Amino acid sequence: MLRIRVQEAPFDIAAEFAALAAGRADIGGIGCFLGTVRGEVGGRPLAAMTLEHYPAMTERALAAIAAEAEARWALLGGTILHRVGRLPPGAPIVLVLAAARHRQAALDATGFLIDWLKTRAPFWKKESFADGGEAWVEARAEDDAAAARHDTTK
Amino acid sequence: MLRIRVQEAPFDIAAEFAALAAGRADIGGIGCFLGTVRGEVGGRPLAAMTLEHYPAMTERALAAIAAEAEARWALLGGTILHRVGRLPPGAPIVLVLAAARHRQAALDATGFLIDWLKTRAPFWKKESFADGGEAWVEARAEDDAAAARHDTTK
Amino acid sequence: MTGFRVHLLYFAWLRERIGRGEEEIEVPGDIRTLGALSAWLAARGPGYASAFAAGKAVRAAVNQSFASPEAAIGPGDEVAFFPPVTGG
Amino acid sequence: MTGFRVHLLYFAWLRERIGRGEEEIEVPGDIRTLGALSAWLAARGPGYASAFAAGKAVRAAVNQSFASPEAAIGPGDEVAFFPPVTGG
Repeated sequence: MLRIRVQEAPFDIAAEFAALAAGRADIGGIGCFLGTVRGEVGGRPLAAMTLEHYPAMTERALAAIAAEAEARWALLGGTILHRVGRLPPGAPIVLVLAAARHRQAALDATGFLIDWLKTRAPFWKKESFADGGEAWVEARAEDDAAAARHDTTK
Repeated sequence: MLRIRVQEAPFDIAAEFAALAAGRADIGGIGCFLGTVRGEVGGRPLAAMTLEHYPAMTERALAAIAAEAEARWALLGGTILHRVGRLPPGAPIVLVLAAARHRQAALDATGFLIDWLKTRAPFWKKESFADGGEAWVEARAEDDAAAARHDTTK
Repeated sequence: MTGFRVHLLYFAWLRERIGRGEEEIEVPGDIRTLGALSAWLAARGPGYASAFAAGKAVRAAVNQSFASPEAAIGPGDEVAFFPPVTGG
Repeated sequence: MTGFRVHLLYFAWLRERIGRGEEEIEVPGDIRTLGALSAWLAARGPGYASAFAAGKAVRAAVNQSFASPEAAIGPGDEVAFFPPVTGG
């Protein structure tokens, strides 16, 4: 089972790695992706990024994404951790970990989890600029393409 | 410039992530791979894994691998950290980090760094089994195939 | 046909345009699909019209699962409208 | 032809079979390539023979760069022999 959490608080990366590996020695590799708030968008300085989500659906969506990853790869554990609320530039937003016996499964599952999370979990980002302006982030066609890639491989 | 280190001591994953992100807010994502010592090989319990290397060449080889990754992707930083010496089951062996504006570059560079490191850096692993036996790990054809993949793409 | 009640949720800029995040609403009995519900909601006022004018850029979920305009809706359903997701 | 000196390094099971990790050695002047050096070393004794018997499974570096059997070697070179690498 993958560990899934949505929270406002920052997370402790080392603790998440340790929790995954605790009490077991069958893991050969852990793939990881950490997403952070960039400080500017097209050269326009950002004051904060606000993450909104649909709690009842998020839980189901993340569980489904995790189950799909476990069906595709022989994972020995994994973690999906997503923050919500108002986050300053540089702040971590999302952490994905995937542990497996061999590195290829760990890395492939990591890429899959973040791609699907970007396109299939009900989170929305709003940019608050330093100049006072605000804008909802628009979905990127590249994200859909990245997620769709996993439909054809395997 | 990627940070490169070879050491006997354990490493602090959170500190490595923090060092990469320190004082900058242009990073959108950090890809990561952590390799660890498995506790058994084909069901035979392992007492330890001993890592040997060729110091003068390791430095050059890792620098060349890092330079190649920087030539291929617009990295905003990265880390290659490899341990040597005698390591117990569960111990971290290698940590690779790659930071970029967008996740795909971060994840692709992470995969590239670990694939090339496995096949082009002068490290050798020896398994010490719980039953007293010892064996040098043999190179895996899959590792060569994984590394060669990067020759054809891009 | 008798109407029925649904629980509606709005997120991101749909929430801002409509001016609320959720509501319990009675819809006419001839509303059978998500598409029909969207069209009916769009006619409820300027905020709704502005939110649903975007057309294809609006996504929806019925009972916490992504759903297409042809999806059936019925009494007691939880229906959410939102822009394409941008998490991660 | 006069001989010349090279610095040799052995790693992993080559080191164990040869019984040492490095040595400074004088090689005959007609040894011009890595392949010729391997063949000459293999004839130096049972440890060397056992190490180099593996043939293709032995890899090498000249002056800290991977090199093929055709690679030229000369005075003062640092030449290392080892099995295929298994780090990471």
